[in-house]
This record gives sequence, C-alpha cells and structure tokens, in this order.
Amino acid sequence: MKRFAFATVSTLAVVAGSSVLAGPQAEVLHWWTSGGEAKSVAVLQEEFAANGGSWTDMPVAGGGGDAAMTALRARVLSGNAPTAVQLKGPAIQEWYEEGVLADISSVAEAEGWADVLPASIAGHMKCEGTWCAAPVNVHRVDWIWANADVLAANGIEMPTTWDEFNAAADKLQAAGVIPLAHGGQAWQDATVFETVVLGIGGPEFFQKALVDLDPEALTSDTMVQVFDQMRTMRGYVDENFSGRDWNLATAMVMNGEAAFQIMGDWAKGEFLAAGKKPGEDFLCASTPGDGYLYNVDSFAMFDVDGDDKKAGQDLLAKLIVAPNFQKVFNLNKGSIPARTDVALDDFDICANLSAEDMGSTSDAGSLLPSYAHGMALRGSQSGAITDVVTAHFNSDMSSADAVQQLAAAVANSY
Amino acid sequence: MAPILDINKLYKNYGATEILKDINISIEPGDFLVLVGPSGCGKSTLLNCIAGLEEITGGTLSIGGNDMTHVSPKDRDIAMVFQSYALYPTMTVAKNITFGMKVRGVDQATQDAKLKEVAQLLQIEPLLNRRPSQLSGGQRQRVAMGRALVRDPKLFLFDEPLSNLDAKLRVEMRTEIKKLHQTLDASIVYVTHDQIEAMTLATKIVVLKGGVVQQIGTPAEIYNNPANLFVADFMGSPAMNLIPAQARKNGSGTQIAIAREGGDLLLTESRDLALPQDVILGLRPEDIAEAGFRAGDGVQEAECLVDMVEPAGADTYVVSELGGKQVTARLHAETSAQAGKPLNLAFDMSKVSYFAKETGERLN
Amino acid sequence: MSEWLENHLPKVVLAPSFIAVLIFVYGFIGWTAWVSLTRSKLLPKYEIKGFIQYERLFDSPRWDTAINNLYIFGALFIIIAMVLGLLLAILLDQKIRVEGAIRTIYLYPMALSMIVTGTAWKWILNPGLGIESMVQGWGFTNFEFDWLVNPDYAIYTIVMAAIWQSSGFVMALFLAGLRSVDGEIIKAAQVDGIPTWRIYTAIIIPSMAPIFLSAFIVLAHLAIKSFDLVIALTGGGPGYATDLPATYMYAMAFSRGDIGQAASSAMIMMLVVFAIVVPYLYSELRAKND
Amino acid sequence: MTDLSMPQSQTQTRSQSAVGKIALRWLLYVLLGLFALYYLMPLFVMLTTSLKSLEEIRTGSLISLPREVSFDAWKTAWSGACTGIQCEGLRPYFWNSVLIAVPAVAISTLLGALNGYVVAQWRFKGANIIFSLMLFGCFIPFQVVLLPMARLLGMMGIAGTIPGLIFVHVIYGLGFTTLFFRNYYVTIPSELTKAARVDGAGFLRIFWSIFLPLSLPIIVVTVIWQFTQIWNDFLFGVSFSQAGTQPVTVALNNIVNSTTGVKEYNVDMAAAIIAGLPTLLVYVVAGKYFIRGLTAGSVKG
Repeated sequence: MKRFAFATVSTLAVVAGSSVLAGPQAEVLHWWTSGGEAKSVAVLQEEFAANGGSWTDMPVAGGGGDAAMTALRARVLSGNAPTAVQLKGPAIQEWYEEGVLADISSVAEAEGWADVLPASIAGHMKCEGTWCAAPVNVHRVDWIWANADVLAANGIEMPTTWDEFNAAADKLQAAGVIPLAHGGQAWQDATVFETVVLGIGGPEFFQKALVDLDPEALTSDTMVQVFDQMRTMRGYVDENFSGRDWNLATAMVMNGEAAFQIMGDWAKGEFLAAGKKPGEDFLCASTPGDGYLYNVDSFAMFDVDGDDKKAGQDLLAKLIVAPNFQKVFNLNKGSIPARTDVALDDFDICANLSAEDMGSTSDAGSLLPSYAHGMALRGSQSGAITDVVTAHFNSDMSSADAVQQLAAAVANSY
Repeated sequence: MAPILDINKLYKNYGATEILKDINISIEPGDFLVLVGPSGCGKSTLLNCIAGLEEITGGTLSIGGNDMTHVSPKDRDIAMVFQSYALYPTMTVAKNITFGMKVRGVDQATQDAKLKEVAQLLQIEPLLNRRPSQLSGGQRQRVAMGRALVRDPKLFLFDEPLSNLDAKLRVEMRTEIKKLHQTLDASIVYVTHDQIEAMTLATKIVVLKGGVVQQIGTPAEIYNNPANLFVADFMGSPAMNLIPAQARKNGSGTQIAIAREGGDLLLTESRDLALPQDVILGLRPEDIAEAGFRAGDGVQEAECLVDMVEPAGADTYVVSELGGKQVTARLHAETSAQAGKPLNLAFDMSKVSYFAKETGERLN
Repeated sequence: MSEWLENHLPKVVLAPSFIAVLIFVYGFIGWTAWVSLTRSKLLPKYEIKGFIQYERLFDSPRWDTAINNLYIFGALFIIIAMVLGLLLAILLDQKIRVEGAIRTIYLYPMALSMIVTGTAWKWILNPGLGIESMVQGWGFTNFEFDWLVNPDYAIYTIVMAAIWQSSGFVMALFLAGLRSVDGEIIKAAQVDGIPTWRIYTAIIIPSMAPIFLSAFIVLAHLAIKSFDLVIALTGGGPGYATDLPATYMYAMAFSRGDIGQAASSAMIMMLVVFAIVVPYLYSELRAKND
Repeated sequence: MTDLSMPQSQTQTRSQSAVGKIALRWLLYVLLGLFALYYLMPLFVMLTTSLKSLEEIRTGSLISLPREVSFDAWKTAWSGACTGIQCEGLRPYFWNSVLIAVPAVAISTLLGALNGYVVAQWRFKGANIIFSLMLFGCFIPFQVVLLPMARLLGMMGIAGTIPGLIFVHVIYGLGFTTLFFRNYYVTIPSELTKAARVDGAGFLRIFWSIFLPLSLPIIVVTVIWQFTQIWNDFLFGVSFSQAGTQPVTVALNNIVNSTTGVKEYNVDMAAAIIAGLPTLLVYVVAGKYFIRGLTAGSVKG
C-alpha cells in the first residue's frame, strides 16, 4: 500500500517534470557558486538555452565539491545520474571504470577536438581511447597574486624566488600588513604546498614526488626543505585564517589587508568581478620557480535515458568546446581556453601570460597536472598527501616527521 | 439445562511454564462461581481464558452451550469488570457505559434506554457527564459495573473488583453485588483472593493453587469438608486448627493422641474411619467450646492450659498449645478463661476432618 | 479470514516497519560490513579482499586523531552537558517566576541545526571577529581566545557548541525527572530538617537514575553521530585536528573515493554504538518486562 | 520573660535567614540570567547581524545593536539570494522542506503510534526482540546508509523525488517514534485494552477510540522531535535530492557558501534564521508541552 502510494506520487512527479518539452535537456551538477564562477556558468546556460535546450541547475556548494560528490554518488547509485557533472582529472577515468559515463566521441570527432586541444589536456578527456569529458578551461594553479598598492607602498617587487618571497613577507609583516592571505582549508594548504614543491624541487622533482609518488622523492631532503618553507609561510598568515574561504582571502588582498595570495587563477575572477584591473590594482605572477601546474575543469556526461537528455549532452559538449563559449566563459572565470585556436586579444595580461607559459612549459616538459586540484592523483592518494600537509601546516610537527608521515600515508593509501 | 459455562481439560502454558493444569469446571445458569486462591495461583489467568483475552493451550471451553475455545472476546457474549475498573479515561461515564453498544452498532434509542436503566439501577445518574478522573473509587466501581450490566451478557466476569476499595466500601459493594446477582439472576464468575468474599458471594467456589483446582463445591462444602490441608488452611478466618496427632485403633473407635506438655491429650473418634497412624486433625475454632457450652454425640471434654485470651467483642478466642501448634478455640464472650490457667474445653469430634500427613489429602 | 486478520492484526501492523528496519538498518549494516572487506574505491565493489581496509584504518594517523577526538569530545560533552543540564534543572526547579521563558531560551538551541547556527558560532569564536576582538576592543589587549584556530584546542570549541546545543534538552529531561519525584518524600525530608542541598544529593538525584541513563544514551548517540557540528564549525580543521569518526568516514566515502576505507571506519563506529546501546537496551527491556 | 525572649530571638534568626534567602534568590536569578545570555548569544548575533548593513557589520562590534534596522537582507535571503546561477533565495526550497517534513512527520508519527501500541499492549512472542531491533535503528550513523539507500531508492523509482525523501525520513524516524509511543503506552494499564476487547472493540477501534485520544502529550513530543530532525536534516537532503527537490538546509548551505566577492554576512544570517524559523517556532510555542510530554512518557523508563 505504502509502496503503491509512493509509486503513484513519484510517477506523477515524473510525468509533471517531463511534460514540459522534448527539446535537449540537461541537469547540470556543479559547485561553481561563488561570484565569478556563477557568472561563468550563467554564460553556458544562456548559450544552451539559445540553442533550444532547457537547463536545470543543480548547484551543491561547499567543501570544494565534497557535497556535490556526495550527491553525485547517491544519484549514480540510484540510477538517476545527472546529465552532466563538473568533474576533472583522474576522477573522470575512475567514474568511467565504474561504467557510468556516456561516450561523446561522435561530438568530439565531428567538432575535431583532437586538433584544437593540447595533447596533455586531451589525454585527461579520454577514457580508453573514447572521449568521455569536455574540457572547459585551463586554470593555472601556481599563481601568486598581489595588491599593487601595498607592494608599491612598501617598495616590494613581485618575488621570483622563495627567499625573495620570505624577505618581502618579513618586510610587510614589520609594516603591519598581513603578508599572505590564506584560508585554512585542507585544499588551500595543499595548493600552497604544491607550488612550493614545484618552486623548490623543480618540475622533475614535482613529477617524481606528486605524480609518480616515488618514495625516495617523498622522503628526500628536498621535501624536508619544502616543509621548512611551509613552516616559514605559516608565520606569514594571520591568525584568523582557519576555515576561511579562498575568495575571502582574495578579498583581503583586494582591500589591502593582505599583500599576497597563492591561488589558482580563479582568484582573478574575483578581482575582476570586483572591478579591479590586472597590472594596475593587482599583480599576477607565477609562483617562484619553473613549471606550470594546470587544473582543467571539465564536464563529464553520465549515462542517462531519454533522447532529450542525450541530445542535451551532445549539445552541451558541443557548446562547451566551441570557441565562442571557451572565450566568453574564460573571460569571466579567469582561466584560459582549453583549445589553442582561440584568439586571446580580449584577455588580460595574466591570461596571456598563462597561455604563453603553457606553450613554453609544454615544450620544456614542465607542464604538470596539479595534485591539489585532483589532476595528478586519484582521490585516496591525493587525500593522503593532503592530510599530512594540512596536519603539518596546522601544528608544530617537524619537517622530518612530516616527510616520514608523508611516505607512510602514501604507502597506506592504495 | 445446559451448563452456562463448561471448561473441559483446560491447560495454559507460557512457554515452558504451566500456568493452568487440567481445569474442569461447569456451572449452571444463575450460578455465582468464585475462583479463589492466593496470588499467583492462576485464577486471573483462568478468568482471562474464559474471557478469551488469553489463548488457551489445551482443552475446550463453552459458554451457553456454544464452543468458545477459539472465539474472540467480543463474540463470547460476556461482560467483564476489572480490578482497576479500566474505565476509558477520555470518555464520560455515559460514553464509557455505551461504548460497547456503540461498537456493536446498537441504535441510539436502545443505547439511551439501556443507559438510563443501568444508571438508575446503580444510582449513578448524576455522574453520567463526568470523566473517570472526577469520580471516587466507589463511583468508578459502579461505572465499571454499569458498563458490564448494560450489555446483558450470558456471563459476567469479575476480576477482583473490590480489592481497590477501602474496607467499609468493600463490604457495602459486596452486598450490592450479591443483591444484583439475585435481582438479575445473572451467571457470574468472580475472582478474588479474599476468602470471606468468596464465602459470602458464591453459590459455588473453586479453590485454586499453583494452577491446579484443589476443590470445587458450595461454600458450605468447602468450609466444612475441605478437600486438603491447603483448602482447610486457606478458607475460614481464623483458620482451621490443624493439629498433628497419632491415631490408634481401639475397639469400636479410634483413639487420637495429641502430644502436649504434661502428657498427651487423648480423644476418641467414634466414627468408623480407616486412619493411618500419623494424621493431621483439623478442627475449626468454633468447634472447640468451653466445657458445658456444647453438647452432642461427639463432644469430648479435656483440660487444656490457656496460653492467651483474645476478646473480640462477640466472641473470645482462647489459644492453647496442642501438638506443637497454637490451637484457637472460639468461646463465648463471658468466658472466665485466663491466660496461664487451665480450662476445660469441649471438642466436637463429629466435625473433625482428618488429613494424611504426607499428602495433605482429606481422609474422611 | 476476518477472524485470522483480527487475531494477527497486531503483527500485520508491525510487520512493514519491522521489515523496513530489517532491510534499511540491518541489511545496510551487513552491506557495509561486506564492503569493508573489499577494495571498493569510487563505487562499491563486492569482491572480498580480507581485512586490508581495517589494517589501513589502524595505520592512519588521521583515524587516530579522529578516535582520540571522539574520546575527548565524547567524555567532555557528555559529562559537562549532564552536569550543566542537571544544574540548570535544579535552578529552574526553585519556583522561578519566568520559568517558561527561561526554559524556552535554554531549550531552543535543540531546535536549530548546526548548519543554521554554525555561521554564528564560527563568528563568535573567530579571534578576529568574535569574542577575542570584542574583549580586546574593551581594552583588554592581552585577552586571547583563539581556540577555534588552535589545533590543540579547536576540539574544545566543538565541545562548547555541542553543549550549547544539547544541554537545554538534558535540562528538560532532568526537569521532567525532578517534577516526577514524589513530593511526600521531599516533605518528609524537610520535616526532618535536612538541608535543601542534601535533599537533592541524597534523595532526589539518586531517584532519577533512569533519567541519567536516558540522558547518557541520548548524549552518547549525539556524540557519535556528531557531523553537522564539525562540518559547520571547523570543517574538520585546522588540518584535521577536529576530525571525528563520522567526518572521517564521510571524507573517505565522498571526497576521497575510498568507499572500502569508509566502510571499515563505519563498522568501527557501529561497534562503539553497539557497545553503548546494547547494555542499555538490555536493561531497558529487562526492567519493563515485569 | 522567657516567654517573650523566645519568639524575639526566633524572629531575629528568621529575619536573618530571610535576608540570606533574598540574597540567594538574587544569586539564583543572576545565574539563570547569565546562562540565558550564553544560550541566546548566537541567536542574538544572528538576529542583529541580519538587520545590519554590510558596512555596519564591517565597522561595528559583534554584539552591538544595529544602528539602522534594515530588512533588506531578509528580503534577499527569502527571494533574491543566489545559489549557483539561480537567484530565487530560500523560498522555493523552503516549500520543498514543508512538502517533505509535513507528510514525513505525520506518517512516522502515525506508524510510531501504531507500533508502540502493538509493542506495549499486544505483546506477542518476539515482540520485545522486534522492538529492540527497531530501537537500535535509532543509533545507526546515517552516513552508513547513504550509498545502499541511494541504490534502493533508485530501484524503487523514487530517487531524487520528494516522496523518496519522505520515505527515507520515515524509515529512520521509526525507531524514535516507536520508542516514544511504546514507553508512553506501557504506562497505560493493559486492563483498558482487555475491557475494550470484551466490549467488542477490535485492534484498530481500541487504538482509535481509546489510545489515540490519550496520546496528546506524546504526540506533541514525537511531532516536535521528528519535525526538528527532518527539517534540520542536511545529509539526506543533499544526497537524495535533485534540482527542484532540495530542502531548505541544502539551499542555506549553498547560499552561505556562495559569495560574490564580498561575503554578505547579513544575508547569510537572515537566511539561517529563516531556515531555522519553523523549528524555532515549534519549540517556542509547544516547548511547554514538550517537557510535559517527556514527563509523561519517555523519561519514565
């Protein structure tokens, strides 16, 4: 009886929900809820609607996508997967291995994605040779942002080495400015950590330590130095940092409370959304050292029933990679287009710098996936590393201990 | 006429525990059957079985000639009054009384008529619009009875209905129940642990102990000829004197010797009884009198040492130690008995019950 | 047929709930136990691989922290909430004029989810925005209250907020208990000239033993299930200093894609719950069976 | 003489103790007041902040009263705040929560009442075991059930729907509702049931006519408890909903975690209060009955 009643009600709900129209449909699960991000999604939604699609927004904010991933798992298990999901890095392949992703090769081939996407990025979008995700953008993670006025007032240049950074920070601290705006959330700790690894260890070391998880690299003296630098930087952070959202840290740089922030270029979206000008109000530079850490946002399409939904997926995939969207979206989001054939004239200097560096590092072999943003490793491994990094940063653990724990945690994460 | 209630080889178990064993009871219409016994004897369980509130494990049960063994309570044509009255707390007195009729779909006019009739009979008309919480104990009792009476059932069941009342009210209600029984000529099964209630109300008594029937009989039978030591001890107040004694065949009769300080008390049983050597002699206090105040065939006198004198208004009880027991005699109020002094007592041997020492069963 | 139905109706009525509980509680516990023996990652797999997940769990320093936090949090939370609840109940039991209003004030936190009040708490406890800056603003510049961001003390802020949320409910339980103590006993004690505090310690409180048990069980189960609280207040941070088993399990299952690990931690949590609840259930049903 | 001095000394000590008593009384009220402040602080902060302008929040103190009361933040939170790309505020989600909570509370309370009635008054063999098995269900950490539940909801075809969420809340509310009613009904003498059975009433009739009218105090307790639990739930809400069925707590979380450059604390706080208003109201209005009901039922065990 109860079952029956529920079944009736839910049938009604389904009927009511699907009776609208039979055009392309997409329910999009994402966690882009902050200012610049939300604007960017709105762009996609408008374009989708302009092409006759009906977009159902399913934002789940919080925890850097944790809550969204909870919802995603529940929905996939219940056989009620969303049409498209913001998903990236090896997670795409992991979901593919579970057999729940849809194949969008037909769109990709028709649109010639292979010709316009850099090989390393295309690699992330493919699962066993078929296309299973559509890239939206390329974020650079190893950025350092600064308030131009604050630097000028204190006579400081953008640092090019970590020693310079430390010297500048000491000076700022003495002047009563918070040197480093930071939010004490595990992934933000990890973001800073990976830029320090790249800066101190160099691209090769980064590859060994955070991509290949080579135990030797993880326990090396270089890694000890990295943790030493982290300890130093802990001293440059104000005492209220714990649990702060990244965009609030960005706001601190914007209003001159703090001088620097180490954060991916989505931070630029916040600067821009607040009407700040790159090069004038705020400065951007890659964090000290060589290399380029990328974080590619993408949408994966899940297996769904219904032609209208499948049509929605194809349309969505097509629009996402199309030049127009890539341009407009990334102007809002702060990142650069994933496809290489988009003219960057409208983009600011930071974006142009990013595009330039992407080309050069790609040639030099130092274009590397970000570990902190789930591009390099699977969840359990990157999580294990983050646990140690954040524990070290938030306590008085010695660097030597941290290195030991790092190796142990990685070994325990398989 | 068919028996109104017929219980045949009834058994009741809770898991492995036997609560009731081989119960066989039959009563005629108009009978007032009292189930009596100490707490835990199974009398309430038996009543619940009759009501159908408990499933029976074995045997059969019929009411008014119809087999009711597996019939649900509502179809047994019974009414029941509970110890706690079990009045429905949210309903008024009137609703409490008519609830059963309402459930059975009796039309409103009949309900009203019946209610009026019963309320008049029990003198509870002023209470009809009150709730149970606004009633005194005695009033609640009346309402509970009203709820049963209004049903006009084949059989009334009462589960210790008077035990929550104070002593005076209890006696009053007892009389009323008896009157009701006589006016309505109803068939009643009544559970109590109070043997006086049993004696005053019953036309038939069942004494229960440990789930086994000890004796069934009229109050007089139970009182005068208890079937065993348990019944003898349980029924009657003060209790029957139960005195260990030695029986010796002696010509025409039997000599009964009761040990006491300063030489055995010797009595003669002149009835022709085959008694074993060790017996328990049972004699009610009123069958021991002061010498000279009792005459008859079996009366024998003997001198006993008085240990204690208890005046009780109409009577005076005198206690003397015989056979290692405190033996009570019920004397007239003007007796000259004095504690510590000897007194001549008259034993009415024609009223004596004998019980086997080992089994406790009655011998005569 | 209707006879059968009439006789079996109680069972028929209970059956759907019972079946639902069998499936949705015990079936799922069984499912979790099974998955804890597999190497499930992103989604559950059903191939048994032994106790590897438990070995990993016990090797994990983060789990150690989570369990230690549960001890600290659980012990402090339960004890303080009980003591405070009892104290408040006794204070309120002194024929207070505005009892209704005060009671409501003490009780209302129970009505609100930590998702709702978390932001306010975060604010109050934040050294730069809340109490610390406020007191410093009054001129006490040396005043420090930075527990929220101090990994060694952050767990105590969780305790504070948890007590804030639940002690009013405990107060209500105890108040109900105080009101149900037989008034004649208290009168007798007063006539005997026993001081009020002795009446409480020697007569009233001991007679409320069942309420202590109820309160303990409610609080213990809240402590073990605490999740919203940590997420809203610290997100488990700083670092993972305020992780609790529930948040650990959640992180493993949903942000790490390590479902096997999550299942093993869930099983350990279940064992803890079991150890607390079963004796309670036993005593509960024992007492009522008579 | 002695006759006179005795009462005099007595009055003296009496007045001394009276002074002490008054002092104690004051102390009592001060204590109670301080605790009240502790409990009210977060609500106070939320309320005042929600009424301030952003400018005032930045410059003013945490506990200062708003200089200018403005309800803009409330309006925004109710119907204008953005989550993702939609800017509808809490309103649609608020109604979702109502649609979930009201039936779920009603169904779980009714089932709990029936179950409690069976377990307490119609004991059959194994009833106690069934009851304790159900009770244990209260204590299961909900994270454990998310994944298998998702699977089963999918199989039943109610994943992501409001009936699905109602179903989940009913299932995991049963343990507590059954416990409440069982503990309450256990205190009602079984003779009442017996009397009604002899009167000819059946299982449901007895429940309906006799037990339900008696149950008001425990119904209040159960409804308050269940409503609070269900309304405040976040975990099930975030896991088993889809676009269009998300409850207010999920929306609140989205709003609080969505920022447009500047964090609008006043909107966050207003949204938080709106999300908590129904449960708050229930406690304030029915709190008295809650305590009374606790005395009547669950505590006695």
